[in-house]
Amino acid sequence: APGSETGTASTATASQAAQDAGAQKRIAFFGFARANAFAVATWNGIEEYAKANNATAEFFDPNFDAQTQVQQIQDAVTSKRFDVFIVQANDGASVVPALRQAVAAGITVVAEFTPVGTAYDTAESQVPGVITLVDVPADNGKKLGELGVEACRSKNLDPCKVAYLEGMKSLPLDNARTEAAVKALEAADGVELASRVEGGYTKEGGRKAMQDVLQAQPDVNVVIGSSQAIAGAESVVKGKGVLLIGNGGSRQAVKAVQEGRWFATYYLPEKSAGAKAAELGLAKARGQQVEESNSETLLAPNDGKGTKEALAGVTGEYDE
Amino acid sequence: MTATTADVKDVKAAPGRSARLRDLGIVLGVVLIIVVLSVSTSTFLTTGNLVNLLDQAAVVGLLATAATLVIISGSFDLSITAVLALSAIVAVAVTNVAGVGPGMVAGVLAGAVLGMINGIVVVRIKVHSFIATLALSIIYRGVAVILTAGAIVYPAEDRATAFQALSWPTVLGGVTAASLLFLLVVAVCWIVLARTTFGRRVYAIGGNEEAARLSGIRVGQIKVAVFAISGVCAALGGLILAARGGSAQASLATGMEMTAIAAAVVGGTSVMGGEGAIWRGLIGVLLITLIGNGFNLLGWDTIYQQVVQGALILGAVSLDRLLRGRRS
Amino acid sequence: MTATTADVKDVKAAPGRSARLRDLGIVLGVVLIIVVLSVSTSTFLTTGNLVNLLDQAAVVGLLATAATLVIISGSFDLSITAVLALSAIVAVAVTNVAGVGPGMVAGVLAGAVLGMINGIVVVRIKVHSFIATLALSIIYRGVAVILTAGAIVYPAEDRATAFQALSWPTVLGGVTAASLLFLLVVAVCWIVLARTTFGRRVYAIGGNEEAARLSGIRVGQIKVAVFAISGVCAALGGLILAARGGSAQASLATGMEMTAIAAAVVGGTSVMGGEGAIWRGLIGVLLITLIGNGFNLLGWDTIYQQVVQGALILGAVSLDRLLRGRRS
Amino acid sequence: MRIDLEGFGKSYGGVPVLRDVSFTLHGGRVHGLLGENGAGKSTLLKAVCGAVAPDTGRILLDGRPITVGSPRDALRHGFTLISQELALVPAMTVLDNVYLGRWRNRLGWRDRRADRRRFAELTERTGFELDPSALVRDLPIAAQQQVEVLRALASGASVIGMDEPTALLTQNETERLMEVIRRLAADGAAVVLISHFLEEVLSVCDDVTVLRDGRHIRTGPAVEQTPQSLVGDMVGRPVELLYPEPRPVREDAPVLLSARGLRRGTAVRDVSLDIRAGEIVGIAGLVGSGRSETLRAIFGADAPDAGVVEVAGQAVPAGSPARSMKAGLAMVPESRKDQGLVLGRSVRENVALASLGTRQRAGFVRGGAEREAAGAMLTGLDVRGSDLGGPVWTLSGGNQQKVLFGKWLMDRPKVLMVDEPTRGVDVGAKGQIHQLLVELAAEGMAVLVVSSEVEEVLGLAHRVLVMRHGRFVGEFARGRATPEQVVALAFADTPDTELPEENR
Ligand SMILES: Nc1ncnc2c1ncn2[C@@H]1O[C@H](COP(=O)(O)OP(=O)(O)OP(=O)(O)O)[C@@H](O)[C@H]1O
Ligand SMILES: Nc1ncnc2c1ncn2[C@@H]1O[C@H](COP(=O)(O)OP(=O)(O)OP(=O)(O)O)[C@@H](O)[C@H]1O
Ligand SMILES: O[C@@H]1[C@H](O)[C@H](O)CO[C@H]1O
Ligand SMILES: [Mg+2]
Ligand SMILES: [Mg+2]
Repeated sequence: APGSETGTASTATASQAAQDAGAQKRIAFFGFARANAFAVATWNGIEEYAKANNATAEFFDPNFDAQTQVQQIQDAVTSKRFDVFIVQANDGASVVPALRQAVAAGITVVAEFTPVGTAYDTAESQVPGVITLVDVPADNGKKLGELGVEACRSKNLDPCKVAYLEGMKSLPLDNARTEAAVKALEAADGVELASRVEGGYTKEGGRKAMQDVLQAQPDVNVVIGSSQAIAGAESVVKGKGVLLIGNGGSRQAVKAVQEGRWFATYYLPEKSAGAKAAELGLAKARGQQVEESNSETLLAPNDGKGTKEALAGVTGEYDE
Repeated sequence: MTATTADVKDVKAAPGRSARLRDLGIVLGVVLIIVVLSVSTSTFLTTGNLVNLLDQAAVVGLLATAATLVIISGSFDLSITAVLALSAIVAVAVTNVAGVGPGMVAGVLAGAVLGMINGIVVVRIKVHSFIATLALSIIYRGVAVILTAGAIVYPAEDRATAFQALSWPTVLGGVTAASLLFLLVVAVCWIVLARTTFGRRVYAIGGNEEAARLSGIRVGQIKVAVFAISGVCAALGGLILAARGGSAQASLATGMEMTAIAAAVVGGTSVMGGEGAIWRGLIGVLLITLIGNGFNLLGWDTIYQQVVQGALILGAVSLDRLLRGRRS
Repeated sequence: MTATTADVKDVKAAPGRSARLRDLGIVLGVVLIIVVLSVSTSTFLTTGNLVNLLDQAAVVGLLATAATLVIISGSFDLSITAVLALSAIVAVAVTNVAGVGPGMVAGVLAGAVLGMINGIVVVRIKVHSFIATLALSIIYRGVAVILTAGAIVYPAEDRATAFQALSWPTVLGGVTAASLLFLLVVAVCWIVLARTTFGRRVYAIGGNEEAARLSGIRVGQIKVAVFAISGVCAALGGLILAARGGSAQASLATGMEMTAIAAAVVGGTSVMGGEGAIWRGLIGVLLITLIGNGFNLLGWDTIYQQVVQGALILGAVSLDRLLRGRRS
Repeated sequence: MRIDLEGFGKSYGGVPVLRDVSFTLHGGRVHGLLGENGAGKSTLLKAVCGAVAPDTGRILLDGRPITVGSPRDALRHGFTLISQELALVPAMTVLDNVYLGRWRNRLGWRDRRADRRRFAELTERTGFELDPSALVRDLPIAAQQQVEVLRALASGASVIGMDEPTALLTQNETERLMEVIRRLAADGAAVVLISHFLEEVLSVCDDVTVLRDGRHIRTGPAVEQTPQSLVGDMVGRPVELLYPEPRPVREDAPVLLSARGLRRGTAVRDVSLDIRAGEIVGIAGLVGSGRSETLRAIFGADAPDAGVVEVAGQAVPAGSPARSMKAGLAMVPESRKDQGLVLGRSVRENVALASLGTRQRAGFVRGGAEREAAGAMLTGLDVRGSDLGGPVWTLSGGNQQKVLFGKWLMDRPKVLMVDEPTRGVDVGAKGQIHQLLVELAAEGMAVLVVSSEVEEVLGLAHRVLVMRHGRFVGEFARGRATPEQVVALAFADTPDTELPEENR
């Protein structure tokens, strides 16, 4: 069966890697899209780290398309031009076979941000040989839920009405996150999940969703959603005393928390994460031992729960 | 000679009125949904919600207007959202150099120019508009990525507030400036299409391009003009989105062109060209916006949203079809 | 003035042959790209890469085959990727209950049934296929979300390996089973369209539905059959994707329908219906896959990728257009 | 005004269809342009009016060369064309079509009222009665033809090309058009008239030009010509111009087609008829009298509201052309472009389309058999022009008509209904089609002919039914009626007391 040859291939690579440790390495970065500030932040981290560490890097742009990304990974294996792959998967399940090919070809693979495979509740590597540096969606959701509860408590609201703006209903990753968030919210006493609507990943989507939520639930207390959606929602709830919680660590989100406009945001230093992924990949490619499974929250203050205190002195690492 | 006349007369017994009424099948569908929502929620028929609805409809509405116009002329414009994104980026860039006013003008001009490029490629190279505008939209998005290096671009701090003027509520009951702009553009396009000879030419070209050409209509020029108008509508949509977000980026409004085209067609504009109306595109937008709005207000489990959404669209279109009756 | 005119004509080549050759403009474009890639990279013309190319083309290729068939019949099918996703989910579900074999069969049947539903709605309610299949695709995706509760579904542990059989390389030089399936389906559709009475009827309906009907062709039945075949092609694409990923989900292949339709049209199949060929769809897929592949192999700065991609598509289609000449 | 056409040449795919054609038109005169199907008449007229680009050729207007690169250019010089294949916008009204692209406007605003006024004057002048607000696609094809004529007149052009404008008109409309043409010429215009009705040409034209195989054969005054001499020039040999005599129907011939109480809307009000094996029945009537609708209802192209159809004693299920065909019915529809041909497909595919089932093995088309059968049919009908593999739209109008006709003879039906079977077909080929219809009847087929050419109906049929307001109002046995009598009956303006109220 495919994948069984992985073991031999990676030992062969290890010895070869040991040989040319210190030689220049080439990194391929498979990001969400070139037109995505988040992915560009990851890219900037990777590129900077590579420059400083005798390596080159290239950005493959699938423009958000999962299948295109698979092809790019396959073709990059074929082209034999790379030693390290950093994969920010548009769809964690689709890229698995291509990553198996890459591992088999002796390429060091780092899964960045999106878990690669079909389990969204673990940072464990789901593809043998792939190093992870991921944001575990279930943990992410749980922390969003916990932040929601904290928000309620901060104002002693009881009952406390929370609206959750989901990402996209058709994406399993989003659903795993939503499920965990909802669980955390419902577990808390006095917290009521008053509304669940699709908010998506654009200001436009968030704005629209917020307008409708307010019509149905004029007395909503807390709103949670992607940082983009929350930015869109903000203009709608201005002056209504609603507590906002974003999911994402953009400069704008961090600043909003610091200025007290938002209650909190789930913060990950994405540029640093890019650099860390490059570090992990290059180290392994140069024959060093590295930790196989890593959660991105390790890089963040307060495990990613970006409240005002936790984010003191932090600036976000990308714009949105 | 009278016999022929009689034939004509007795056969054509007053079809006008009933045909008009039957044309309104889709309107009936929308009215039905409005009634249901008004009865089943206390929130639907509030000024606040109606103002929201209009605001939500503004950008898709502009794009649907563009789509309707182009489809009536017998073409497709799949590049509208790429034009939207690129124009918004141009507007931000020029705002930073020369101020908000010039920035807005530059955005609109960019839309017009990109639209004209679409038109010229379709007319000159005679590539079918479907594929030409698809390829061009890839190019436009690519240019947008190059211009912004994939990042989000913002107007300078001191111009940010003025740049967002389109997103402000106005004295007219809190209706946003964006909504007013949208209504204005729709009114202009509607009148142009329904009342001017330019509008007639557009219908003629969409209905039978060869007949139009043989009658001395400058088919090429009209088509380029139609694509240019489409580009301007898209650019205005881009200005609104950029004003709302206070920024622009290459991926702005990705995929929204299909919603816009769907709205145009749902409203009853024929994909074959030569038939349809701006108000039909509006009805389509209203229908789609209403369904989303209603779902959110009703608080139904969102897991059923898509199924219900699809079914309502299909239902409304079928109703329209049944009332209008078939033609051989 | 007498002699000169006559001479001009006699010089021209025989019509039949040159017309055929002119039809191959798009092929020329593809061949050009292949030559450039072979010369400028050492990796393009390797077995490994060609095997990959074929594998990459398999799913879009199946969808483009479906799109070509439906477009030739004068309709559009925007639901192919929704059908793909839903069929894949059905395949996984049935695999878990009854085994891999029944699962695969169920997936294909699901595709056929969904396709027939498309066809029946188009034929019976007479809603234009563009909007009917768009609405139905929203419904299908919605059903997929409901069936999976929005999560990823997998075949049970002990059936997982067998379920992935389609993604395995075969003895034929490592070409994957998926690639072979794709080639087989294409061959069958090609022959059916080009050689059977069914194919003839499909062309006739796409070219002039009324004339076809008056010639005794059962237009409704043929249309339903065409949509059913489209559904089967989509389902097979779904089985391949599910096999590769070892799982299925509601968002599978989102947006790929536009790539497939673009491929069909880029290849030279007329969106107006009644003209085109399966091989044209293939050429379109090849062109689009090649451009991506070439870019990935050459290692150009990907920031220019979209611009170049769009330009190459436009270029190839223009070449085709220029060589084929226009038709009044 | 004098228009010299010099050295017009055009070829398609290397095959010349016009070879160095030169002659002169004069203002104030009507110029007939004659030739067999495919001779190049339409191509020449289109080239002159900017609709196609000729390979060679130039136009001198009063001695000065003018450039005509597009229809728009042509219009600017006062040239306009009524094209053979109607070029109208189906989804627009009659008014919009008549003034297509030349609508009255004030600063760009459409002035519909002014156009309506102009339209009223125009119909006054021509006597064509058309509802200006009717959609063109709802009109029968003859009325559409009138719209084309009105459009040409509305352009105010001084050089008007008319490509078979009367092919679809009934006798009295044709006469009206001839008056209009004479008046145009009297007002100084140069009119070019293409027609296959030689009498008509001789009656209205001052000069005639004959083309053969794309070559100019002769130009001269019409008075020096007779139908026989013209045909000789066109075909290159003398041709018989008489209708063939149908063989008498046998006493014991069974009824093959029987319709009882057919009704459909207001177009077909109560139609019953019987046709026996070997019998040719003709239907005459005015435009819109319901002849085509009757045929369509019998064939199942439209589902009738009431009534039954039987073929050879077997009831035919209503509303399905496929089932009607199975029962042995065939119908050649009146509009080859909309209802008849798949223009983008090859000649062979089109001829084979209605009989695919008879040349297949396990669903596969038997290519050899098809090529042979199609080839034989097309040779028999004398279809000329392009190879069988070329798209049918590249054929000349008359040759397209023959393809359409051939399609329905590939499977011998029991009952053949033909709607305007010789529309646009040249004299020679028309004779062949007439001969064919008579032979088919002699072999036992039942034939129903609808034609706007009263002579054709009278010349072919054993029995002629006259239709008015969706009903048969009279019947003439062969040889018992003159064209004038038929037309009088079709016209008779008796108050129709049975008309239901709502249709008044
Ligand atoms: N676009 C085209 N492509 C190829 N061949 C063409 C094209 N247009 C016309 N032809 C050919 O040119 C020849 C002349 O056609 P044309 O239409 O001028 O004939 P015509 O004299 O008007 O005949 P008819 O009396 O049947 O109308 C025909 O053989 C026809 O097949
Ligand atoms: N001048 C006209 N304007 C509008 N509608 C007309 C006119 N004449 C006829 N009709 C329509 O035509 C239908 C009957 O026409 P049909 O085609 O059966 O007539 P026909 O006798 O075959 O005439 P034609 O010679 O035009 O084919 C009627 O239903 C009516 O709608
Ligand atoms: O909010 C984040 C990002 O901003 C990114 O665009 C994708 O994943 C989301 O969770
Ligand atoms: Mg002709
Ligand atoms: Mg008729």
